Amino acid sequence: MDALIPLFVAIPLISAFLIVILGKLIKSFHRILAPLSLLALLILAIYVFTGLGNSSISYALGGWTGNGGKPLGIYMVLDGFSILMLCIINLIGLIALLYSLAYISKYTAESNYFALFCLIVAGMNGVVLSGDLFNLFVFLEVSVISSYALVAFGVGKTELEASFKYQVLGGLASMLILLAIALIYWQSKTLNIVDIRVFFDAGYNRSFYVFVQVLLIAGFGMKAAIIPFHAWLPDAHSSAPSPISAMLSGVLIKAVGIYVLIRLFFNLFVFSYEIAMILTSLGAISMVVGSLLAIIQWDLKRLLAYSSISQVGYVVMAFGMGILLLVRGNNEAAAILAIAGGLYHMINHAVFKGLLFLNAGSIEHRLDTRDLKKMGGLSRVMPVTYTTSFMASMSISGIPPFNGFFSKLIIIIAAINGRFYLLATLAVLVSIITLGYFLKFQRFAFFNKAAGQAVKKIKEVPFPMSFSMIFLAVLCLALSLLALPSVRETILSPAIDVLIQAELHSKTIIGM
Amino acid sequence: MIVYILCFVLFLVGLYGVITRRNLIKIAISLSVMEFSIFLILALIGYIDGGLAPIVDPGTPAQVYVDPLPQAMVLTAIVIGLATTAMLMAIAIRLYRKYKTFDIREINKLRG
Amino acid sequence: MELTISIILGFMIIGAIYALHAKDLLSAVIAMGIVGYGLVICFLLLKAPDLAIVQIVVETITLVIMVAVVLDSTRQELEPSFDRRALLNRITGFIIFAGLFYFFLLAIESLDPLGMHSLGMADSYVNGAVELTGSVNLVSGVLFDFRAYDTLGEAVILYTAALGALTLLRMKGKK
Amino acid sequence: MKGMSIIVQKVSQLMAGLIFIYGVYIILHGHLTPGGGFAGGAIIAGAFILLILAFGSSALNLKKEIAGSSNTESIAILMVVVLALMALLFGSKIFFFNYLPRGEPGELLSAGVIPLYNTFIGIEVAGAILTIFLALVIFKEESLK
Repeated sequence: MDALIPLFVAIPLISAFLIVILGKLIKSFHRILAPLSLLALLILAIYVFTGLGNSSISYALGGWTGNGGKPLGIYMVLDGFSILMLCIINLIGLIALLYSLAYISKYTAESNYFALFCLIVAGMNGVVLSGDLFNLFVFLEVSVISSYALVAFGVGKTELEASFKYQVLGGLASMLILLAIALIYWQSKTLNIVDIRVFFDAGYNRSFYVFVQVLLIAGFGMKAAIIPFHAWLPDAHSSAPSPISAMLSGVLIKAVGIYVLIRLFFNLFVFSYEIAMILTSLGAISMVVGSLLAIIQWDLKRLLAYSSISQVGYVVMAFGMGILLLVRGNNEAAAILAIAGGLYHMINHAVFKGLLFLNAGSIEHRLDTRDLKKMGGLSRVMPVTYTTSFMASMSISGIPPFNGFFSKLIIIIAAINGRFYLLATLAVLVSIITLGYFLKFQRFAFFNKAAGQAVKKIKEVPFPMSFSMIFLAVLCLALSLLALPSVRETILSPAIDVLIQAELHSKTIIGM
Repeated sequence: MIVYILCFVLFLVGLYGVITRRNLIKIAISLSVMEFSIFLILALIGYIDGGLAPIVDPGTPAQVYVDPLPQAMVLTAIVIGLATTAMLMAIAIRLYRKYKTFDIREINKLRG
Repeated sequence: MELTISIILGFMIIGAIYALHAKDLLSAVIAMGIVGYGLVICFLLLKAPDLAIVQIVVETITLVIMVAVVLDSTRQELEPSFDRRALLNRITGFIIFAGLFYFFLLAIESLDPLGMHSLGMADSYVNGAVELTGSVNLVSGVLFDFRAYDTLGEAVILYTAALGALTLLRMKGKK
Repeated sequence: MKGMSIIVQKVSQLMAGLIFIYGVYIILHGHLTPGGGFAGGAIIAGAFILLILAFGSSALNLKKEIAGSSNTESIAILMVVVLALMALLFGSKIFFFNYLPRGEPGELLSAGVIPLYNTFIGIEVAGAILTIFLALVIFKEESLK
């Protein structure tokens, strides 16, 4: 199984290069190769997932295994948490790619689109698998640079402006991250994440430690669009082509933002109370402000983009609460519950936000507008879009029996158990606001007859698009099963163990 | 330590430019300046007093060399910087063709 | 050593400040070139010839691209404006800078001063590395053998940028 | 794009040849002397950029050139991945394993796969930089029409 790990990066890279070389010669070559490679990646991810269980694998690239417990080369690390991310990335990637097959036909330079899509997936897989701080940065750049190009794929006015803003803030974030990596290397003389953890366990200078952590929170917070750093997200996510919005909102901000934040603050740094407080409050602020900003939007995709900020806030808040409870050390059960809730909500958000952006894309594909005021009466003519978007809206607003309900419930229960009554109340309130703006979306897009003159001519979207929407909608229901304790044990527990027992995790990895 | 502090001053100059400038080209320049300061910090970290450049002469006995790892990191980062600048320039020239200005706030307004 | 680099850095800072305030975009770009070429001299002083070569070439190409863009559009810098938003930006900027600067000073207090670096992970990249990789140039050994995976990522980044530039600069986006 | 005067053309033709050879030298000696694939590739790209600036080129020719450079860089970087994957398939079954004999340090043919990686990375970097430059030039030409 070890030898399969590099394939997660190699397969999408090779297909991207082949698409560029052969895409011009063979017609619709890219339409076959790109979905096939994503499918292969998904099958690979699921196969590895079933075989991995509670163990973790570290893979020394180039065979440089190191001596005396000191790593030498770059390590790829595959554990319960990263395999979970791999499954989500490649699943949402495959669905968004299938959707693109029909959606992208109105743009030019299709083969470049598919090549960049493969590169973005390769970058994210590389980030998730990396066990080396600098290598993580390199693959993060691969995925974000391809996302810059994909956001501006339509080369219209808004797209270019959004992409420029995204690039400037993304570049700023990269610089902060690079500075933090340089400082960490200066202090610890190593780049391997586990090795740095061993170094910090032995003792650290406090002011240095806090400075580096703040730099990293700012840097990766910008990539994850937590509230004070969110300025680029509404523009970039709303003007990208819809399948790309689904990728960006669904997985990119999680893979390069939240995943890395969690990985660093659980497995690289020793827990500290202040940082946990910062994370929790940033999460809570994003949760509240994001939802308040979403409710005043009339542009459908901007509404969804702000809602992403709000939902990401839930995830960050849950993990922050988890660290807080672990630092206090008196209520580990609640901490585990909070972390489980955060993970669960992250998976759910990838699914339903991906689905909602695909819905928005379908509406845009047929109506050529994103303005809610210009829509109306679509429930008759676009039944598949209507049904799936209804399911997704109910799911994101936390209505049973959809998956969003259970993940929010777990977070709220964890908050109450951990005596964060204020946060629990806020979470409930934000959930109600979320329901409010999604009802607004439903009403104006699908029922309001005001603008419904030309509606009768509109047809449902073609098969690849409707298929991917239906698939994700079914997944919304199926993921509710994760609420059952036995299912949760098998799927989420390995990830939670990796995060909580960092020392044990380090030992298994460093047993190299 | 004075060099490191000056490096950080250079970093802050770049950050100041990114925050306050409105011209797309100037923003790109500021990002480059930030990059340069981090390259220099990394190269300074790797320097060892009395160390030689990391090219070994196979005949001679072992000597002290400066740390090659930060140099490899800087090399990677330089190429990343080139990629970022190229993308920024591509977008800047396109934006200029559409809006006839490099003013980011003007563009924001015109976008409507 | 430290003094020489400090002086060059001083010039680089002046160049950077001039680049940000120049009225002519072309001179701003050239001033950025000064900063970049100053960096080359620092690399040479710091015993990093590989970096110096790469930086001098990359800086030249960056300058060519930037000059091409500036000559193709306009050399005129925008009229400075002192409205409320610019002022607010500046004030927040300075507060953040003061904070960052202070905490940076605190943070680097405990770290190794210039030239006192010790090898950790890099120890194996230097001692006995020639036998392991066969490369006399240690930086090449790190780049293409010990950390060849990083180099792949780096090449992919440049490739992505080229593909991205091709995508962004096509004439028509939609059919 | 218009070319420059005949004197500039002749001089740059001469210079470009020398620069190109220097770039190849830098790439091939990457494991012996300072420099390597990145520096050498950028130098080679510089030689081509010099020629394009001096001689000028019609839009049609530019289109052909950009297709060529884009294909070259794709094939070169594909070769890098294939070299790395060959290590996974043969020998010790490890991604990026240096599977060729190391040879005598200091010789031109030594250090296993490092010179090969250097060569392909060099071609890739040259192609990528040239592609970016040509894309900008073509955009300028076409938007002026």
